[in-house]
Amino acid sequence: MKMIFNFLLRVFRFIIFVFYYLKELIVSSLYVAWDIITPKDLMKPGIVEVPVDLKSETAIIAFANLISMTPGSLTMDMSPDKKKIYIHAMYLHDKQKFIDKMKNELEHKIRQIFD
Amino acid sequence: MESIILQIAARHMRPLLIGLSLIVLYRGHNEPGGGFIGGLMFGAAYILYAMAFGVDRTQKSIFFNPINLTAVGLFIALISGMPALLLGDSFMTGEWYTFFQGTLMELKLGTPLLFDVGVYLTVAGMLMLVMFSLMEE
Amino acid sequence: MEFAASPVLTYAIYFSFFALTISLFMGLYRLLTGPTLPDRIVVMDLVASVSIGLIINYIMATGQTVFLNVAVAIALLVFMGNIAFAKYLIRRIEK
Amino acid sequence: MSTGLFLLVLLLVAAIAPFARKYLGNYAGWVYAIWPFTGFLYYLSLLPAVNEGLIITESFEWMPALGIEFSFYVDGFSMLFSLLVLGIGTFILVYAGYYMRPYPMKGRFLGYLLLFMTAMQGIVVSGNLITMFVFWELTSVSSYLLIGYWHEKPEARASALQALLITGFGGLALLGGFVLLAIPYGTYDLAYILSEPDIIKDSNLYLPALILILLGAFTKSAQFPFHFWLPGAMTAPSPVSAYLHSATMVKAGVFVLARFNPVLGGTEVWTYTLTIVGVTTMFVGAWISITQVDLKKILAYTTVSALGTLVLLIGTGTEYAINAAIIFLLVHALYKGTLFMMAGNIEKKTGTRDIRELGGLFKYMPFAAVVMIMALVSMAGVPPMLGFLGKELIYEASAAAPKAFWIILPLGFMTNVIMVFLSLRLAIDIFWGKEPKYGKIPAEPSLPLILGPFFLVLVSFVLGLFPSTMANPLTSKAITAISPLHDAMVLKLWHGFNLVLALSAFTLLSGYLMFRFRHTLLLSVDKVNIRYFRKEFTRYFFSMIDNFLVFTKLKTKTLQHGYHRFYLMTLFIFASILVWVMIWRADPIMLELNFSDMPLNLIAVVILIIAATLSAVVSSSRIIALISMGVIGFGITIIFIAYSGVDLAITMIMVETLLVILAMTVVYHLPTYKNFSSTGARMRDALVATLVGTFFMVLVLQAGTSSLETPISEYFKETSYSVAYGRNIVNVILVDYRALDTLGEITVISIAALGIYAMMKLGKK
Amino acid sequence: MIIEWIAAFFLVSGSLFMLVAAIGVVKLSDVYMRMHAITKAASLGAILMLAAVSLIYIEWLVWVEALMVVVFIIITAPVASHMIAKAAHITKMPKGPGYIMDELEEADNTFPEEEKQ
Amino acid sequence: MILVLPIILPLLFMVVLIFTRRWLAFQQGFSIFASIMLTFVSFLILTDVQQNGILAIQPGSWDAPFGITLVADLFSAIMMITTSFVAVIIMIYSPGFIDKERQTAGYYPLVFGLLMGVNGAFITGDLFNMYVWYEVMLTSSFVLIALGGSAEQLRGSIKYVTINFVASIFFVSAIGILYGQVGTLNMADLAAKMRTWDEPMYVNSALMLFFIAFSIKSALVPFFFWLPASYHTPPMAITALFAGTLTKVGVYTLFRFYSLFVVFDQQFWMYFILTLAGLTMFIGVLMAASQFDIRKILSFHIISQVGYMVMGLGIFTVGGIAGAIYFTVHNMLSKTNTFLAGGLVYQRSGSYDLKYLGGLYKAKPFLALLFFIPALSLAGIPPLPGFFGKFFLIKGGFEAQQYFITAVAILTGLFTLFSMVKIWNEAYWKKEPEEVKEKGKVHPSALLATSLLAAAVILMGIFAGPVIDVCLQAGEQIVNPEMYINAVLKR
Amino acid sequence: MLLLLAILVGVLYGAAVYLLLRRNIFKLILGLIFLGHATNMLIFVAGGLTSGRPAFLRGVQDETIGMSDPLPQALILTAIVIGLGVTAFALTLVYRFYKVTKTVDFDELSENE
Ligand code: NA
Ligand code: NA
Repeated sequence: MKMIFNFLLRVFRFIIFVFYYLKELIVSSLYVAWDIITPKDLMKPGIVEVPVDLKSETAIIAFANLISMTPGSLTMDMSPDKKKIYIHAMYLHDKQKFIDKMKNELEHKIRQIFD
Repeated sequence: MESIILQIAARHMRPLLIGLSLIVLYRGHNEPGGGFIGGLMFGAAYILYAMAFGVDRTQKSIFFNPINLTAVGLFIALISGMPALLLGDSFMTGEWYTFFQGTLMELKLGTPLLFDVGVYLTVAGMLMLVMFSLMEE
Repeated sequence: MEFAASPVLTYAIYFSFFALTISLFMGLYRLLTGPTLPDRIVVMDLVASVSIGLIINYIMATGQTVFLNVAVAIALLVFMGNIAFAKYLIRRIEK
Repeated sequence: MSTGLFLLVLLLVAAIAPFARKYLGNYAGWVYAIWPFTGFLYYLSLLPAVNEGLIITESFEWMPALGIEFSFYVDGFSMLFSLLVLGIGTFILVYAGYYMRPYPMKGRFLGYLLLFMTAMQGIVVSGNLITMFVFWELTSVSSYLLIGYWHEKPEARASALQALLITGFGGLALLGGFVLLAIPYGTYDLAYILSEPDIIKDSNLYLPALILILLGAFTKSAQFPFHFWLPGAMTAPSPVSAYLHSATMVKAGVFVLARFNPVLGGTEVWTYTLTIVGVTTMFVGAWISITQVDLKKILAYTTVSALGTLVLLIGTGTEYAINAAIIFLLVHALYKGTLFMMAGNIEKKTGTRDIRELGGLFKYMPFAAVVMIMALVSMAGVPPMLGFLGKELIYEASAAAPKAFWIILPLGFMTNVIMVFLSLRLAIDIFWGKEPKYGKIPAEPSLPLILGPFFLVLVSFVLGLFPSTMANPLTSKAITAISPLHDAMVLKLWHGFNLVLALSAFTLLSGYLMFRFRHTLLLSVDKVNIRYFRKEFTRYFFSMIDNFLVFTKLKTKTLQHGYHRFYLMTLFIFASILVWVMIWRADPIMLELNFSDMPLNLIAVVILIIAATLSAVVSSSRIIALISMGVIGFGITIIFIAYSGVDLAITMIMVETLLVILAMTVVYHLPTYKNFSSTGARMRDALVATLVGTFFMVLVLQAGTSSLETPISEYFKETSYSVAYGRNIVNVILVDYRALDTLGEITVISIAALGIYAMMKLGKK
Repeated sequence: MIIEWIAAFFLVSGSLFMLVAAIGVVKLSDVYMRMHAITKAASLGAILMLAAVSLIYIEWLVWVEALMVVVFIIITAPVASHMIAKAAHITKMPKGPGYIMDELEEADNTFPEEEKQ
Repeated sequence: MILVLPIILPLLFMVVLIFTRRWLAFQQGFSIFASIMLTFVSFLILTDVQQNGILAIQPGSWDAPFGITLVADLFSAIMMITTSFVAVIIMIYSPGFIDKERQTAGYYPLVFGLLMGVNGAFITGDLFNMYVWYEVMLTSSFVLIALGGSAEQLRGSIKYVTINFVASIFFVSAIGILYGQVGTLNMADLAAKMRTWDEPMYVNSALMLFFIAFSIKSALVPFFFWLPASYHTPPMAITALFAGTLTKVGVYTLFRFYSLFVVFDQQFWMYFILTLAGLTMFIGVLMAASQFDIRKILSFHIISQVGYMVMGLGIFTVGGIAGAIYFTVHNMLSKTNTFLAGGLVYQRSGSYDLKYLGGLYKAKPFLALLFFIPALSLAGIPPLPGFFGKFFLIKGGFEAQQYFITAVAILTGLFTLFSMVKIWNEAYWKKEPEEVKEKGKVHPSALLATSLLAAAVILMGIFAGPVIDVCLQAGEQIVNPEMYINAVLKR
Repeated sequence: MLLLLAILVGVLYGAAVYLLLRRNIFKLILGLIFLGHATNMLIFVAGGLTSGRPAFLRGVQDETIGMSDPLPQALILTAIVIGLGVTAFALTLVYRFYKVTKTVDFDELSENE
């Protein structure tokens, strides 16, 4: 019974996740659109190392993909031990805030569904 | 140079591509697709795998020699022309048999389909061979 | 081309074709100017996306949904090309 | 016994000869001579019947569709030749069996000799032009093998090659001539052709056929300017020379001229050509022989002269001339066979053929000396040898020749003087002159070596003594066979005192005087020869061949230069020229320009493809080229979709992507790109590319603007679902309507796979 | 009718996103930035346009296929861009102005020897 | 139904041989058996055609012109028999000549792939299908010519592949253009339709493209370069197989197309073909004369002799065509035989270069004989088949009043003789040079194969009668394409 | 559109020819691929252009008039597959060629034949 519940929960979260993903995608696309139209002063690009605490491969790839589909971030590489991910950020005003967003918002969601 | 992300993606994509290739093969007679496109997909699955993991590991992950796959394909294509001979028709005449006929769907199998299977295997085998020969380090 | 769609859609399709055509020319510009190899690979990616867009426009225009299969094929394969190029670039450095 | 069977057995003997030699040892010559001798006797026994007018014909079907049969035609002329070929051949075999004892590969040698005999005998009894040609070529081949007997010596190989090329050239001409000759007759049957001489003369093929046949005969019979191969051929062992010069090979040409005299002869072209060529050859041969010192070479040039005489006589074509030709043929065969065999004997016993190093041999080999001197007497045309009759007739013929040919008589006279001079010189210098130091003491040749020369001389003597009873039966039918309008004259030794006799006497006297003052004379002749004949024709021939080889090498270098892209360029240039010619010959294209069917997006796609193409072509980076390929793939896919090719688009994009990936993997094994070509080369290549590209463009326009018939695919559309149970018509075509194509296509794929597999497997080792 | 309007909207917005991606590819300063554009905007453009198709053609086959395209794009586009970005980085492609850090530069990303097998 | 066998049997054999590629002995034995079987099948087809006229079947049961037609007339049957017979000989020859690595790396299945393509090209009645068989044949030859992979061989292969690929592209482009104009692929159908038109439209341009393609395949001047650039590179058994079969398929197709499709502007085509023929004969033989490598001499000869065959086509009378067919068959046998004999020389002396050869006549008379026979045949010496071929053509040429080209043919014969004698003088008669390469032994199976073929050459000359009869009948069928058209379209 | 596509075919053939005339063997491979493209386009264009009607039979009494011609498409498919096989083989060949000879310049290896 618990298994079924867990499964349903996951499915539910997955659906939520899909919408979240789409939202991120749309927002990020709009960001890009905005950036292209406006002057580039806003940008503060950089490449950041973010620790990863995901185990399953599905989770990892979902995470990496999600990062790429999120505004201003793009997965560039992952360490061979799957513990660190390198992200290209377009607006790196605050490095720690950026890492937190990745960890708390994205990784958390991924862990709920895939890990 | 390996990429862990690519490896994970390839591991997931391979069964997906193979499954899709089979579907494409089956419905090729009525929808876009067929043996050749299916075979290409099958080969593509392995090329992707080889790009992620290298040829050696790919080679270890399969249990058949691709040249035999090609030959089997050729043989099946050849065999598919034979039933017609047994039935008194000209070589390679399409012979059909309806297994199941309903209002929603029907299952009709015929020698042209078998022929397409042959095409599928041949192309798949060839692609794998090219990959093994060219992608070696 | 005879459009099988209603006026609204027809105009949308016209517009879409126009936008995609402009996109193609932009890709072309990048392809010819570069400057780096990865830039050009990005162009291939762009052309692939625009192709999918064009296919969808053709579907909308003619009602031939079979064209969608081509989009599937493009979506499936184009990234393999990108990966191959990327691997080549890296390999070149390693050598 | 039939002629065909006789030849077949002779051929078998030739085939067995090399192997049987081991078991027969030194008797091989005797044993092998049995069969030709049997044949000789057989034909001799037929002589009376033939003289009664019998013509033996036999025929075996061979290639009826082409009118080729193995057929034989033996009349008096064939008979005379058969007796010569087989009779002299018998002695030559016996002689060769002993002569060749110290040398290697005697078995093969005897086999070739027998083959040669078969070939010559075949020519003279052929009753079909093609049968005759078969044997004709066989003489060329077998003589090639014989002349090249000492094949490890370069000069032997060169002589053999020279002989084969000259006679081979003639053979080809002869074949052409025969084919032309046969066209108006509609048959290759000799008997029919001989019976209807007017058909060819009325045809416009007469002249080409004549020229070609004459070329064949002249080359074979060593006529000027093809004469030089014959002296070269004396590098062969003496038995070969003896046979070649007496009865076979060189006489084959004369045989053909005489044989076709009734058909081709009698016209002005014939008479003039043969007379001029004959008289030139006669004199040139004799003239060159004056200063020669090699015994065999002297004899060889006298043969050339004799052949010229024969051609001259046949060409003149009067009654006297034809009679003289036949008699002289017989005379020459007998004495020349003897002389060459004797030359071989002398060389064998003394180790040299240089007449300056010979002398005083009479006391060592008196019998041999007598035999040789008798032959020389015959050559000089002194009674009572048959040679005298021959010379008399030649003079008579010359005297009776038409006024236009006044040159014949003086030149014939001079030739005969030279013959007398040579006879005296050979006889006296060799047998009596100053004796050099011989390595070993010369001795009388053994029986088998002297038997042949002796018998031939004996025959000559007997025939000369009793011309009307002995010689006439041999020759009369031969004469009427080659010249049906004329009669055979009764031969007499004594003609009474007349102009001809006076000429003969004057000849002998002049010859003697020439011999008497030979030392001063030879010097001046040498001067002339050095100035005008310094280079022998042989050398001209070989320098011609060398030049030819240099030329072909040059040509090969310019054509087959090894540069792959120039091969391709030549290909493309010629292809464009040819296709453009066809386009130019066709109607102009009616092109309706309609801008309404040009959607903007497709124009963009086309521009994209063209731009990417240019980028791929021009770019010096391979990776950019490959990326451009990928872009082109997408572009083409869009075009396919725009014009309803669904499966096509899917396949296109997949194949394109996979190919780019594979090409990429190859690229990173290759070194970085280097640009090899100059701007000029690029411009040139671009021009070629434009030529090709534009013609394909025009072809597409041609195809696109014209549709002549309803395409067969309408049938596919109608039956695809109802009969072949498939909705995807393209797929149904692939797996059903045209499944055989697809079967072939996957075979291609499998073979490519196999190739890749093999490369991998073989590359690893 | 309203569905057609929606579809038209999707179609137009989808192609606009593609146009944005194209402009981004032309205008943005370095390859990484351009990658951002192509990965996000072009993918979204394709997805929107597919939605338009799915709205107009109500057949389960069309839906399945459209969904397949979307799924493939979502799975593959980031992987591809990751590979290209990684390659660009390793080959030290010039970065645009204004970079404040590059932590990938310092990292050791070679695979341990035993894992290569 | 027998008409599908020449295609599906080699395919079946190929599959079997791929699976058994490691069992060398089986491969060798089975290949001989299989090629004999193919010869037998071709023979059955020949007798069938002789008795019942042109055979045509529709695999897949779709009527002509919709489905693909397989059709055999006497010319196809003759070509198939000769090809399979040459294959038998090569299969006997190969175990003794080709190294084990190559043999187990797919040599035998590739040969059957080649045969499948060749047979397919001979019996298909469909334009595009012919392209497919051409590709089957060419791909096999691509692999075979590259099999082994020395630098020289690879270079030759790349040239071979490129130029033949270009030819194939011309071929298939022409098919595409033609289909666009007339909407059919069936050769008989197309020929029949062409005969109903009043004006030629544009078909002649496409036809020219076809002729260029086949001129490349049959190595006619000026499209011959690839042949001498590549034929000398693979092992002799493979070269011999190519020499015997490949260019002749091009010639076959030229005949077929000329007969069926040259309807308009015939005068132009005749002069075109005869010009190509004359140039090919002459230039080929000139280039052969200058060579010093046995394989190269013989390769250039192939070109020259293709000129003869095409000359018969240009004459286009029953006699000319029949002569060309006879010449082709003879050439396939004699040419292969000279190559094989050259291979024996190589086995014995370790070189193909005349400079390093010599003394074989004295030391190995039988080897000498084995070369002498086909060489004389090629040089056109009677009673070997080369003579009858040449005679037949000269006769045909003179009878058709094509004097100039016939004269060229006659003259070419002399140079052919010269280059054959050149080999003989150098390799066999000359004294063995001091610096000889290491000597080997002639393998008995190679010797056997060469002897068998030499015997066949002799027999073909002496018993030329029946062969010539068949050739004449075949010529009749070629000169009257209506017979072909009616047989295919069943009317 | 015919004219435009005909020009495209011409350009593709021209490019292929130009590439085949290069000395670098890699360009040779590109040339082969281009030749394939050019031919495919040629057959496609010559076979007749029909937009928006792929050769699929949906209903039983489908209208076939105005449907694109499936046969050239099938021919091109076969040609593509064959081209794939040949090109794949050519690629391995070039690869082996480089491994054995260590050069990509074709001229460097052209000895006189
Ligand atoms: Na298909
Ligand atoms: Na048309």
